[in-house]
Amino acid sequence: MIDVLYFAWVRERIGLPKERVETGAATVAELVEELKAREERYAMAFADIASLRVALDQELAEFDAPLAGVREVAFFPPMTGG
Amino acid sequence: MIDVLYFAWVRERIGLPKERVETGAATVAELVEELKAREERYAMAFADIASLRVALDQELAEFDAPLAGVREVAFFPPMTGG
Amino acid sequence: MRVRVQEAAFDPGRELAGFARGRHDVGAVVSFTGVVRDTEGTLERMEIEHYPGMTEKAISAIVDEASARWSLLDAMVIHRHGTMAPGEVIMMVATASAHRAEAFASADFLMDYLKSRAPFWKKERRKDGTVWVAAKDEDEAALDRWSR
Amino acid sequence: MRVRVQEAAFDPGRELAGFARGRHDVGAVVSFTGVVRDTEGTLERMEIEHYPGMTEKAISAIVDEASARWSLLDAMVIHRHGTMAPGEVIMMVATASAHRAEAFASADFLMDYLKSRAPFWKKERRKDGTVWVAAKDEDEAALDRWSR
Repeated sequence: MIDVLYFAWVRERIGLPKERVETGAATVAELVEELKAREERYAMAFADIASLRVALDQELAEFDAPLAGVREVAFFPPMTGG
Repeated sequence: MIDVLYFAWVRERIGLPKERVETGAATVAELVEELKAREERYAMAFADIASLRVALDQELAEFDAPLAGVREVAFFPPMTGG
Repeated sequence: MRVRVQEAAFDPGRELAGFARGRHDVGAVVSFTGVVRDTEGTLERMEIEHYPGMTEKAISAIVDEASARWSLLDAMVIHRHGTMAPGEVIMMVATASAHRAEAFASADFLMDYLKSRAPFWKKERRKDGTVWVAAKDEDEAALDRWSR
Repeated sequence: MRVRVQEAAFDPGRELAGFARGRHDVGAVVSFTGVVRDTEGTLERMEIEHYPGMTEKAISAIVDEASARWSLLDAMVIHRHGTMAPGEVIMMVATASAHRAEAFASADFLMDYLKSRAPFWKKERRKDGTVWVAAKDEDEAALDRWSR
């Protein structure tokens, strides 16, 4: 079980800020494929992976990063702070 | 007649902040030569012209600038503001 | 070094007044203040979402990186989230060092990284609709200035 | 645009609080504060001499040059003369613009030029004697950054 968080328009498209996911995915990319297969709203949110960022346990990561030992995955658009 | 002003260590070496000078000098450099010829303290203050700056009527200028029409000449070391 | 992420408004003047004062080793203080801009007069509200937990960690890591690059005597980052009106202060950065070049460079660096690497997202509520602010290519490109 | 040359102490926090506020076109404010530094603990007093009349003109010309180079929405320079103790504020610069890059560059530019082109001279009264602060080659070299 892994906590999956969504922010900004990713959260709006999927329709919730956080969920617990049962997954056997080895990498972030595999998790994304599992989520896209679920429902149209997930497919829409993850349609253009290049426009998304991911954090593993609150550290920025790449989509090919392994999920082993990770407790929290977050998906969001490029940040616009400052 | 021209007002000549001195600042910082130039003022200290010459021993006064301002004086009125009767001069026929055509350029700043000629005025400097006239002043150096006056007394030892002037010769000391103007010994190294490269370490001095000059302003004509409150605008930075070069030592070969003409004095025609100038009312106020100021000599000082490189500025250290900020 | 101080990092604050908060919903409440704050006064940059008061923060600057209390920053790195009374020290005899500080010669230069640089501050940056970011303000909700509305040049066209069409913005009603700015909403800023963030990622609690990661936000503080990410900002602290950016401040640590700045401290590793320059002789920072002190640094401060305050960033708001929630809803703000045009003209309101969004965030502030301040750096203190012995000399001006380090204070300028480190504040500039902090801003570039906060812009693109701290988990904040801006949404504009405009008269004609609501839009998530898109990250700019130039903001990502600005980070290249600091690669060594 | 505001230029003040004064003997009296001032509070940079209060000045920043009153600078470019309540405007909807300003997105970025950068401030620089210069402080009397005494890292070795040997400085008793800093004395700053200036050239009344020329000082204000020179600073205004530098601010005008910055306004010609960047889209400055507001700028402020306050510079003290007279006697100051270690830790006291010497001077302050602030710039306001739509975007951060312009606010940073213009404040940086103003500082480089104020340092070497405004008629101020610093004298340090130290425990072991009195010395006029010498201009640094690096300060003159810093001006080359802005030649276009």
